[in-house]
Parts: sequence; structure tokens; C-alpha cells
Amino acid sequence: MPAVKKHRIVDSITRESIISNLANSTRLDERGLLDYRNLEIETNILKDKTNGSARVKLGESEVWAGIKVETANPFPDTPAEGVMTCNAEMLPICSQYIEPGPPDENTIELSRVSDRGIRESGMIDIKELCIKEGERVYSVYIDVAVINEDGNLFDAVSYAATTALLMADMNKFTIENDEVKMLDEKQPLPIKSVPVSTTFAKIEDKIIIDPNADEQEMATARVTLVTDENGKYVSGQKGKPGGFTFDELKEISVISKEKGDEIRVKIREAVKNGS
Amino acid sequence: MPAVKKHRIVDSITRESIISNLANSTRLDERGLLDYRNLEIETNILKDKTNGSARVKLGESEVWAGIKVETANPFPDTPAEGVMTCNAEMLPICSQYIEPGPPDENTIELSRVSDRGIRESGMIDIKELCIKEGERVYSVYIDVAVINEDGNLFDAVSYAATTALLMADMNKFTIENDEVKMLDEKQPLPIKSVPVSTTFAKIEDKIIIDPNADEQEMATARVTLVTDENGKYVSGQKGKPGGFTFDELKEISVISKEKGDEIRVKIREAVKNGS
Amino acid sequence: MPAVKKHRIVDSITRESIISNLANSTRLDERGLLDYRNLEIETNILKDKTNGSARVKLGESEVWAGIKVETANPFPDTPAEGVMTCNAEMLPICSQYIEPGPPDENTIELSRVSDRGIRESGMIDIKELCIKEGERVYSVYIDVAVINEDGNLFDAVSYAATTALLMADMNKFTIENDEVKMLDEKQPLPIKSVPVSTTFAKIEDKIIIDPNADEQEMATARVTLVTDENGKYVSGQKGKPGGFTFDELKEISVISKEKGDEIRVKIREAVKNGS
Amino acid sequence: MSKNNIERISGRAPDELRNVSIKAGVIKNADGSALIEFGKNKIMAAVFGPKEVHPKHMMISDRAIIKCRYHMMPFSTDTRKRPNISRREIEISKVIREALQPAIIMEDYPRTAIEIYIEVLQSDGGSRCAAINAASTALADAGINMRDLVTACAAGKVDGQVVLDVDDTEDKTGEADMPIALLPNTGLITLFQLDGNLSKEEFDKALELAKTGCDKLYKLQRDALSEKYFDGKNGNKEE
Amino acid sequence: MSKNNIERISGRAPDELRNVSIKAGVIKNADGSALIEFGKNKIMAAVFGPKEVHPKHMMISDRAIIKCRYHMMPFSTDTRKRPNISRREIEISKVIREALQPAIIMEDYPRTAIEIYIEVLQSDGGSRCAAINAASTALADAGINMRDLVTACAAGKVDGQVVLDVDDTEDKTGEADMPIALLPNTGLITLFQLDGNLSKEEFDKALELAKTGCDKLYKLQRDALSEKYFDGKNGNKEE
Amino acid sequence: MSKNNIERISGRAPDELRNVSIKAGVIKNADGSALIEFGKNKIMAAVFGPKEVHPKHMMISDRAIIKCRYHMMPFSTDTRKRPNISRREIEISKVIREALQPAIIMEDYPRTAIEIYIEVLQSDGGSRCAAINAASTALADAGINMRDLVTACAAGKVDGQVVLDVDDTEDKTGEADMPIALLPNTGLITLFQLDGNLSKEEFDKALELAKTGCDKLYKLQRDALSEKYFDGKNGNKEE
Repeated sequence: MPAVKKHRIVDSITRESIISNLANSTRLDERGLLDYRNLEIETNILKDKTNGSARVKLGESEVWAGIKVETANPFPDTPAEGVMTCNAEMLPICSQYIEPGPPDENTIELSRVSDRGIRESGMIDIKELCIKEGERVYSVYIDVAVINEDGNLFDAVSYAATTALLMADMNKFTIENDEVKMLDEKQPLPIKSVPVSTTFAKIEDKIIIDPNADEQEMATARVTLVTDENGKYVSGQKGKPGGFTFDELKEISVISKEKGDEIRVKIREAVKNGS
Repeated sequence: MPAVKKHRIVDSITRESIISNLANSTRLDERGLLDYRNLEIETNILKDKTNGSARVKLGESEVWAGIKVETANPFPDTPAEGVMTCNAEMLPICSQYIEPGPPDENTIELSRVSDRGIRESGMIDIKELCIKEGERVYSVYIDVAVINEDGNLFDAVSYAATTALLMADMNKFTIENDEVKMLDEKQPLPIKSVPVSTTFAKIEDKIIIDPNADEQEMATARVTLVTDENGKYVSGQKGKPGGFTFDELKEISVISKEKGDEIRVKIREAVKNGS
Repeated sequence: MPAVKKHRIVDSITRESIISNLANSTRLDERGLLDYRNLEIETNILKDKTNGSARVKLGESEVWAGIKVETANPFPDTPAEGVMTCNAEMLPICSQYIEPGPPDENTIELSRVSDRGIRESGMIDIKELCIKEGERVYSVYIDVAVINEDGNLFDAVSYAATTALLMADMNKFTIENDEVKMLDEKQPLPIKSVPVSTTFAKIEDKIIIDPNADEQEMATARVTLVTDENGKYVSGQKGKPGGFTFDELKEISVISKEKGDEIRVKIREAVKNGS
Repeated sequence: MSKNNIERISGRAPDELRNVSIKAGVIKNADGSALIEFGKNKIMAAVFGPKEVHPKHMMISDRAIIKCRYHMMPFSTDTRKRPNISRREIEISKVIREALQPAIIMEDYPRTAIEIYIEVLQSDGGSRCAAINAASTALADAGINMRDLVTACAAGKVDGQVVLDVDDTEDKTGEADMPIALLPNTGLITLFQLDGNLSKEEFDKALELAKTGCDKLYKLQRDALSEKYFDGKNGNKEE
Repeated sequence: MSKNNIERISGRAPDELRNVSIKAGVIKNADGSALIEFGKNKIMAAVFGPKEVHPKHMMISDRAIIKCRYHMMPFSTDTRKRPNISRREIEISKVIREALQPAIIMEDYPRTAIEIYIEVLQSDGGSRCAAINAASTALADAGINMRDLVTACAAGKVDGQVVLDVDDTEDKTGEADMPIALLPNTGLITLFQLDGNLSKEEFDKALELAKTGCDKLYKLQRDALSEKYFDGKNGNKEE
Repeated sequence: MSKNNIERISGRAPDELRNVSIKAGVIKNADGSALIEFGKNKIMAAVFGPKEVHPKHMMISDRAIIKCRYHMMPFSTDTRKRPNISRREIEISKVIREALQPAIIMEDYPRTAIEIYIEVLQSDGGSRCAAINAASTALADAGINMRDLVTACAAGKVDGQVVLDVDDTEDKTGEADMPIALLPNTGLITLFQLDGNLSKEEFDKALELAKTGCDKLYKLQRDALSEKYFDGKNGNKEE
């Protein structure tokens, strides 16, 4: 059952430095309150076994995403819709605080929030993932491996998943004499939008963006907002046992859009370079 | 692996009071040895999402039962029979002695004994639960939630399950051109009998009926007998690491029938009032 | 996660005796370094519920194997091939060191090495296990119970599984009007070879065959080699955190063939006597 | 606010809650408990503690630990739910715990555990908000020292209109759902989730609307507690 | 009793047991063990202990704890059983433990565990009774102090007739099965289960009949123990 | 050796390795780490420790315990792998641990744990050998005292020919695969597995060939470590 668990330990000197810096509106790593860390996006890093892949480094946080497109029977209640699954794994190589084993509540939250960002934005047109109604649909698996953990995995996982999806292709099928037949051709996934996640944290009444591991640990509250290219808010999730005021949330929502647009450009660029 | 576990603790004053009362053939809550506690049966308490429901309060023991009737493929070896599943859950809200998590041996026994009472009595005519042989049958799920635990859950769960089944309806289907088609009509479940469970406990050679939690904890042996309306014994289960003599079991079997008949009247009344 | 675990304890007197005996090229139970313990193979010990069965006693190690042949859908990627599963269980009756519960890494290794010996030798012609391509194939379950543990289970399990397979029969089927129909006839399994496992251990630079439990515990390395009747090596597995030199492995491979041939004769004899 | 708007399936005004009733002290064996009926939601919450921490290494020397489980009965949903705890239930358990924890004065209970169990007996839209209101009432009923009650309500978008408290019929055609939880005294939003599609204007409007819902639930919780402790001198029904 | 009755499929008289043989001391590594063949049932029981309790918090200061597991091998049943422990096996483990425990003088072994493992290698009707007889013999073979052996047998109803010891062929058309376990010295029934359909008269008759079966099994257990410890001066086969 | 032989699908000579590159120190949070690319294999290994043992009863008073997990990401295989740990992964974790352990001077770290985590991000034939080379490099990178590096390579039989380092395309028609791990200084083979069909002559030849592969990997590991610690004065690529 979910309960308070062992957390990353931030020593008192680091704590004090982080706080005294924030008081001057700077951060220990010299960023401004609303600056992202360096973001590197690389594509095609797993090209031999996946339909699409990407590696994202956000500061020292590193994640790898791989897309597998298979076919499956549709769910009985949605016979004309494809299936999408998003699964993030905190690999035990990524941090001394991660134990191997079934996903804990934090990892489940990470997977589900990443999934919702993609799903709620309508990024993939699941109606276009139908091969033969009631019989055969595409099943898109998005798996993301966390290789090194230094905070703000919500954003890093989201960027890696989104980029890998943009890079992905899938087999073409045709129906001949009522039988599904695979063609020797590929097509891109039916992409309709590019959602971008932005994550904020609150430390002593200061709102910062893209918290690193120490900042995230010290924060009393965290919130992720996902926007699409039309400037709509498609998904959100607050975490940690503290809260935001209404004004803070409204302010965050404004910044989320601006920063989301900047990052969307970087994702598109990486996709363009990789294609 | 099953093993002795932490049990409810009955303090020594309560223990002595229970025993000295029993010596005078009365009980701490002023009942006679063979008196049931107050039994309240309410129906339709979950009418928005179930096909039938009931709440039973037996003294301070409270359970809620909900029936869901869905359709499923039949088992290969019984192509013309419906499926029935009975599942009781000890919710962690019901007692400080219950931990959340997968069911322990006591809960599994509770589920299985409740299931057998219904199954062995032939209460539901599973042959009537066939929609199309080999293809489609009704699947009846009986789920029972234990909300507050004060002993004798075997009976409380049985009464709730039975009442909910008596209240339940299910969709009608027809077969057109070899295809199963759902009609916009409901029908009651095919009920053939009303089994009633009665539970006895033994404390220092005294046989009591309907033990509360303290009595149940102190008892060296417990036995449940289920009778149907024809006065037949359809199911039985002894529990706890002690025993009954042959004469005690025979005596219990006589009382079980009498008490079963009384309770059957109450169940029928509740169903009549609720319909 | 796999890790060092509690092992059988060998007291220091036994240890010293084993070592001083080995120095003289003999063993505590008076065997030579390359002598197997007494091997008893009995067939048909579970004839009421299995398609084939065998009991093997190798010294004090005792295992029972039972074969069940059922039918199943083929795997999509091998529509014309039957299915074979080999599963060994360390029953908690077999030793004070075995706890009940899901299989640990040692038991999983035992199952998988036994499975590979049979699979890689091509003992069963899985193409002959197809009843109707894409629809119905035989599914052969090999289950082996370890009843008493005294070392070298790799060989004991292998001999029991192999013998039980040689004894097994399965239903005949025919296809009438495109429908699979079971005939009232039995046929033997399509057997193509008889693999034989031999297991060696290394204690202080001495190589011994068929280690008993104490020897196995003391050994720094263990290796199993499976040969078929054409003298081919079909499967191998080293275990324990130590190693063999190249010369040792080559020497072992020579002995493995000789001993394998001797044991193959015993297996064939037991099968002949049992048929 | 309820004029000049598209009519809701439920016939409710855009800023109108479903019927809500809260009853405290419904489970005898629990230290505190509450039953909330919120539209078709029927949800029980029970609190046990402060009690001994088990396993011991989870104990914290200067405050209580909070455990929280949100669980749905198999019969609570449209299609029967499998009895195992789902990933969805694990996530909701976490966000509910994080919504309630800031209200609990954990420092008053060092080296103990406070357990919050939530059982969904019948589900409807907004079950996590309903659950938070029930759990907050149960915590107060258990006599746990709190900074404030925690009150929760969702706003959303249906048929292009921002509305309060989306129910499960509306949710089928709904375009967005945004549940929040609030500590009214401090103005802190301790649960916030969003799924759907909202413009900046709609986002702000939904936040405001959700707040008005929270205010009503706050009163209903206090009424339920008064009802139990002061012979029901205050009403407990939202019309 | 066996005249004027409907003939059983097996050709047995209504009060006739299947062939039974019990052998004690069959597993070298166990502290006590037994193999029972009871009709087609082949069941082994092994006892380990008294031994250290693990995990430690399960330890009881004034008596032993008893662990018991009833487990069926995948090849023991008509259709292959999946290797995982089923709910049925968990329930049977519990009722068998509760049947055996009253016979064990647990106070003689404070702070220890006594483990009873039962393995069904081939199953037939009445496997839980067969298992109890094997386990009771194994406990005695392990030298565990006991008040009495525990003996078990079922009666049932087949073709309208109350009969002893229903086998799996009869069970397919059987109308009732009632396994019991008995401590003969004290007359205490420590396992009792019933499934089926019995009138009051049949119920009483089945109880009596099961008792006669238990008496025979009692003798067979004692013979098996004598066989092992006194060179087999007593026979061990039921004809 | 590479003349007069049947041509391999890959165009490689019978005794030719695939392209291999090893990079040490790739994971910042780990005490030691390495990434190996071995044909299409992309595998990361990380080492944590020596660290506190948890749970405590696993602690050994005079040496370290070694934990090892080999895990494949769902996207690493031809068909998506389910996220749960499979029986295959458990077995491979065990044989890899037993291959590495003899190289670690465990007595230098009493009462501690050394954890080795291997993540297969893209798989090809020979992933367990690739994993051992990565893990051995990661152990050295973590500064764990070792008797020697552990080097691993497979030989096999394809189209009737004994060849070094079977890749997954060859494996589909391959007749045998024999991975080994070696401690070069001591000449000890600490991993040995075989699946397929080899004559005595082929068996011996495969062993010899695998040894030549191990020798090359040994150099590549040392180069990777030099690269990290001495500014890459030594090359790190196998041509």
C-alpha cells in the first residue's frame, strides 16, 4: 500500500545553498527560476529493433524511448480503434534510490501521467490505427527507460516518448478477400499534434521550472502541465504533499505555454535532423 | 503459507464474563445460546451499477452484496452452462485486524464457503444461464464487501449474497440468424431454491449460534451448515483448531434447520418489500 | 533479485573427510571419482492420471516425473509445431532447506536446463505434434517432482523426464470435414533420440561425477553436459561461482559420452521392462 | 451564472453540484469514518490511528506516516472490475494521500501511522473528489489534529461549456475534467489533475468554478461533523 | 449392511473402503513422513520440526506454531493443474491444519515451528482425508508428542444411497460428499465439510458411516507405524 | 583460419567478431558503469557498492554478497517483451553472477553488498556475453578490487561450420551456440553453456575459438578503462 518511503537525501549544506540562491532568484546550478536545463534530443538510437526511438538528456536526467508497433485484436467496446500503451521504467541503474522489482507508486504515476499527456492531446489518431474493424488493429507500445535520474522525469519521459512517436513508422496492411495481408511498405504513425509537458516545483514560495533531483526532493509541491500546439491545456498533475495557490497555478499555466512552444521547436528540429 | 496468525485480542475480563455467562446459558449481550442477533436486510442499495444488491446487518457485522450479470464464453467442458463466481472481500475499513492486500486464508475460506452454499444448493439453475451453447452464456458475479466485522461473517455474507441474487435481473437475449442479439428487456435470474446458512461456535462445551467477534475468537470450534427449503443439508464447513462430538453435530443439524427456516422468512420478506 | 542465499551446511568434519578422501581419489561413500551412485528407474508409477510416468532414485535423490499430453492452439509463429513444457518443482518435503513458494533461481535453472536437454536434442519431433496446422497441436507437459534431495538433481530430473516421455502415449486424432475428431486409439510420442545428462563437480582441483548434496555444496563449480545417442553434445550448463580450465572441460566431455552411453542402456532397459 | 447556457443532460445549471450527503461515524470498528453519497457515488472512508507502525523501519521519529488506499469494489463500476488493485487505484491513492497530508498535523503523532482507507461501493464521475471529502470528514471524526478540512470538487468542459462537477453521463461526451482539492483556510490547492482540452480562459474559469464547489463541500463536511457531535442542529443536505 | 443395496460402480459394498496402504518413513530428509495409497490417491506427507520459527515475529512463547501446506502436482489431476497454489489448495491447507492441530501437544514445543507438507502425486476422490491420514502418520513418525492420531474418511451419497468413501468415478454422479476427521480417543470431529444434498436421516447415517471408515484408517495408521518401528509384525493392508 | 570456409551471412570470417565498442563511466549516478555495443547489442551495466546489505539477514560477516540482475527492456527484442522479469532473465542473472563472482575479491568488503545491474536496450545474439563484458568493465570502473577482468564470448556452429560469435541472424539457422566467460589470468571458465549439436571435434574447436574471442574482449575492456582514466591513449575499437 502506498505510504511514505525512503527518499533521496539532500544534505543540509545543499539545502541551505538552494534556499539562499532562490532568495536571490537564482539556482545552485546558476539557472534562472524559469530556465530549463540543457536539453539534448537524439533519434534513431535503437533502430534495429524498434519502429521509432529517441534519447533525451535533460541536464543529467537521461531516458531512452522505443516504440514497437504490433497488431492485436481490438477491445470489444472499441472495435474500430487501435490500442496505445505507455510504460516508463525506473531502471535500477539510474539511481541508488531505485530498487529492482515491480513499479512503485512513483513509477506508476510517471507512466500514467506520460500516457495521459499523449492520449488526451489526441497526438495519435487511434481511429487511423484500425486495420479491419472488430478484427485487427495496430497496437502501439511506448516504452521508456530511465537511465540516469536527476529530477523532472515527467518532462524527460514525455519528450522522449513524443519524439520517438514522431520518428516511428509501421507496416502497411491491405484487405484481400476479407483477409488481412501485410504489405512490404511502411508508413508513418497517424500523428495529429505534438503535446509538450512542462513541470514546475515550489520551494519556500518560489516557483521554479524543470527541478533537478535535489530541488525536486526539497519541493513541497510539483505540478506538470501539458499543452498542445494550439495552446490548449490537455493534461495536468500535481504531486507531493503540499499545494499551490490559485494565483500560482494561473501563473504557471501562462509560463507552461511559452516554455512548451520553445521545447516543441526543439523536438521538431530533432525529428527533422533524424529523418 | 497458511500458519497461525495475529488474531483479535479478547481481554481477560471479557473472556471471564463470556464464560461465566455461558455457564448460566446466557451471553454477554443478553442473548440466549441459540438466539441470533438482530438481523436487518435492505435491498437495492447499489441500484445504479449492479443487477441486484443487498445490505445485511447482523448485530454489528455489516456486509454489502452486489450482483453483476455479464456474458462470457462457456468453459469447454460445460458448453451449455452459465458461470457463477462468489467473492467476499474483507475491506480494511471493517476492522483494525484486517490489512489491505490479497486475500488471506480466512477470506479465501469465507469466499469459498459462501460460493459452495449457493452452488451446492442449486440456487441458480446454471443450465438456464446458457444463451447459445458453446458460444455465449451468462456470467453471474457475486461480490460481497465486509464493511464492519463483528463475527459470523459466514452467515452475513450468505444472507447478503442470497438476497442480492433474489433481487437481481439480467438482460434477455435472442438468437437471430445464428447471431446473439440483446433485447431491451430484463428477466429475473433462474432461481430454484433459497439456501440459508447457520453458524455455531463452541466455547467450553457450550454450543452457541451466531457468535460475535469476541465469542468467535474464544471458540475452539466453529461450524456452518447450509440448508435449503426442503430441509436438506447442502453444505457444511467446520473451522478453528478444535472439534465437535458426533452428538453435538447431530444436535446442531437439527437447530440449523429450524433457524434456517426462520431466516428464510426474513430474506423473502426483504425481497418482497424491495421488489 | 537473485543473490547469495542460505545454503546447505556441511559440517567441518564432513568437509575434511570429503577432502582427504578425494586426495586419495575416493569418496566418502566409497565411490570412485567417476562412479555414479546406484540408479533405480521405475516406470508407470502414476498410471491413472498421466500419459507416462517414471520414478528415478539416484542414490538418495528421488524424483517423480509425469507426462500430460493435451491439445492447444499453436503459437502464431509456429502454426505447424506442437508445444513442450518442462517444469521441475523442489517440493518442500524434499529437504529442510527448501521453502514452499514460487520457484527460486535454482529451481528455475533446474527446470530450464532439463527443458533444454530435451528440446535441443530434438528428442520429441515437434512437427509430428501438429494435429491441424494453425488450429490444433499437441501440448506435452513434463512435470517433475523432487521428493528427496541428495544432490545431482540435474541428472535425476533428466532421467525421469526422459524415461516418462519414452513411456508416454497420446490420443490419436483425425480430421473429418475440416473438424478435428479424437479417435479411441493411442499412439506413442514421436521420439527421435534419447538425450542423457551427466553432471560433474570440482572440489579442490578434483573432478568428480554425480555429486551428492554435501559434495555439491562444497564444490566450487559444477557442469552438466547432455549427449545424444550419436555422441553429440546437445546441451551444457556450468553452475556455482567457480570455474573449470579448458583442459578440465575437454576431459569432462570425453567422460560425459562414456557415462551417458551406460546410462542410456539403463533407461532403455527400464522402458522395455515397463512396456 | 446559470442563465444563457446550454442545458446539461442532468438538467443541472453549469455551477450546480449533484446531490451530496455526508454522514460521519458510520463504521463502528474504525477510529473515524464517513459515508459520502455524491451523485451516484457511494464511498466510505475509514481512519485507523494514530497506531503502531508496521513494518518498524517505516517509522519516522518526529512525525506520523500517512498510509492511504483508494479501492473500488468489483460491483462499483459499469463493467465488473477485477478484484486486484489496478495501476489507476495506486495512482489515485497517491494523489489523495498527497491532497490530505498537508492538512494533518503529523508532528503531533511522532512514530505512529495514520491509515486512511477509502472504499468505492458505487462509482460515478468525480469519485476521487468525493473520496477526499469523505476521507477528510473521517479524519476529523477520528479526532486527528488538522490544520483544516480538505475539500474537493471538479470542474470540466461539456459541450463546449465549462461546468461544475461532471458526472459519468456527461463524462462520456465531456471534453475536459479538472478535479482539485483545497485547504480553504490557506487557499492551497493540494490536488490538481487535468485531462482533456481547455483554453487558457477555460482553464481559469474551471479553476474558479471548482473553487465554488469546494466551498459548498466544505460546509457539507462541517455539517456532517456537527450532525454527529451536536445532535444534528445543522442541516446536511445540498439541494 | 452391504446387502439389499444398489451396486456401486466400483463393486464395493456401501460400507467398504477402497484399498488403502500406508507406509511411514519414506522420505529420508524429513523428520517424519508417510506415503498413503488410498484408491488411486498417492499422497506423501512430510514433517519438519520442531524447528526455529521464521520470520521471528510469528513465534509464540508458550507453544509451537503449526504450518501446513496441501499441494497438488500438475500431473496429479485429470487435466494438468497449473503449478501455482490455487484458492482450493489454500482452503484445504487450512482445514487440514485445523484438523491436525488439536492432536499435537503444542505446549511441549514452545517457540518452535512444526511444518507439515502434503504432496498429492495422484489424486482421486477423498484426497483431503487421505492427506490427513498420511500427515498424522508422518507427525507420529517424526516423534512429535500427540494426544492421539487423527484419522479421516468421507461418506457420501451416490445413486440415492449413503455410502462410505466416494471415489472420483462415483463423485461424478454423486449427490453428496462429507469428509470428516476424528480424534478417536476423544471422539472429537476436527474436520467436517459437506457438499451436496442430504436429508436429516442421510446426514446422521453418513456421519456414522464415516466414523466406521475412520476406525479402519486408525488401525492402518497404527499398523504403518508398527511396521516401521517393530519390523512389521502387524499387517498393513486393508482388503 | 578464415580461408577455405563457407561464407557467413554477415560476411565475417569464421573467427571474426562483430564490431564491438565499450565505454566506461556512462551513468553518472552509478559507482561504476559501462555501455557495450556488440553487433546490434546495446547493453548498459551499472555497479552500486560496496553498500549496506538490505535485508540485514543476508549479510555475510567475512565477505560481500553479490547481487546481479540481467533485464531486457520491452523494446529490446524483435517482438515486444512483457515488462515482468521472465524465467529466462532469472536464469541468465544467475549464470552471469556466477561468472563474475570469482573475479571479485569479496573478502575485501565484509558485511556489504555489491549490486550489478544489467540493462539490455537492444538485443542481438550473444547478449549474455556482451553483458558480462560490460559488467566486468563496470565493476572495474567502480573501483571494486578484482583478481582479473572477466571476459566473455561465444562460439557456435552455423551451416556445419564452427564459427566465432553467432549473431541473431545466424542464430536462426544455427546449429549450436556455446557462450563462455573466462578469467584470463587463471584460465578459468566461469560461464559455460551449450545448446545445439556438436561433435567432440566441434566441441573442442568451439572452445578454442571462443577463447580467441575472449582474448579480444579482454583487450577492449582494458582499453575502455584506459580511455576513461588515462585520456584515451589506447584505442577502443575492434576493426
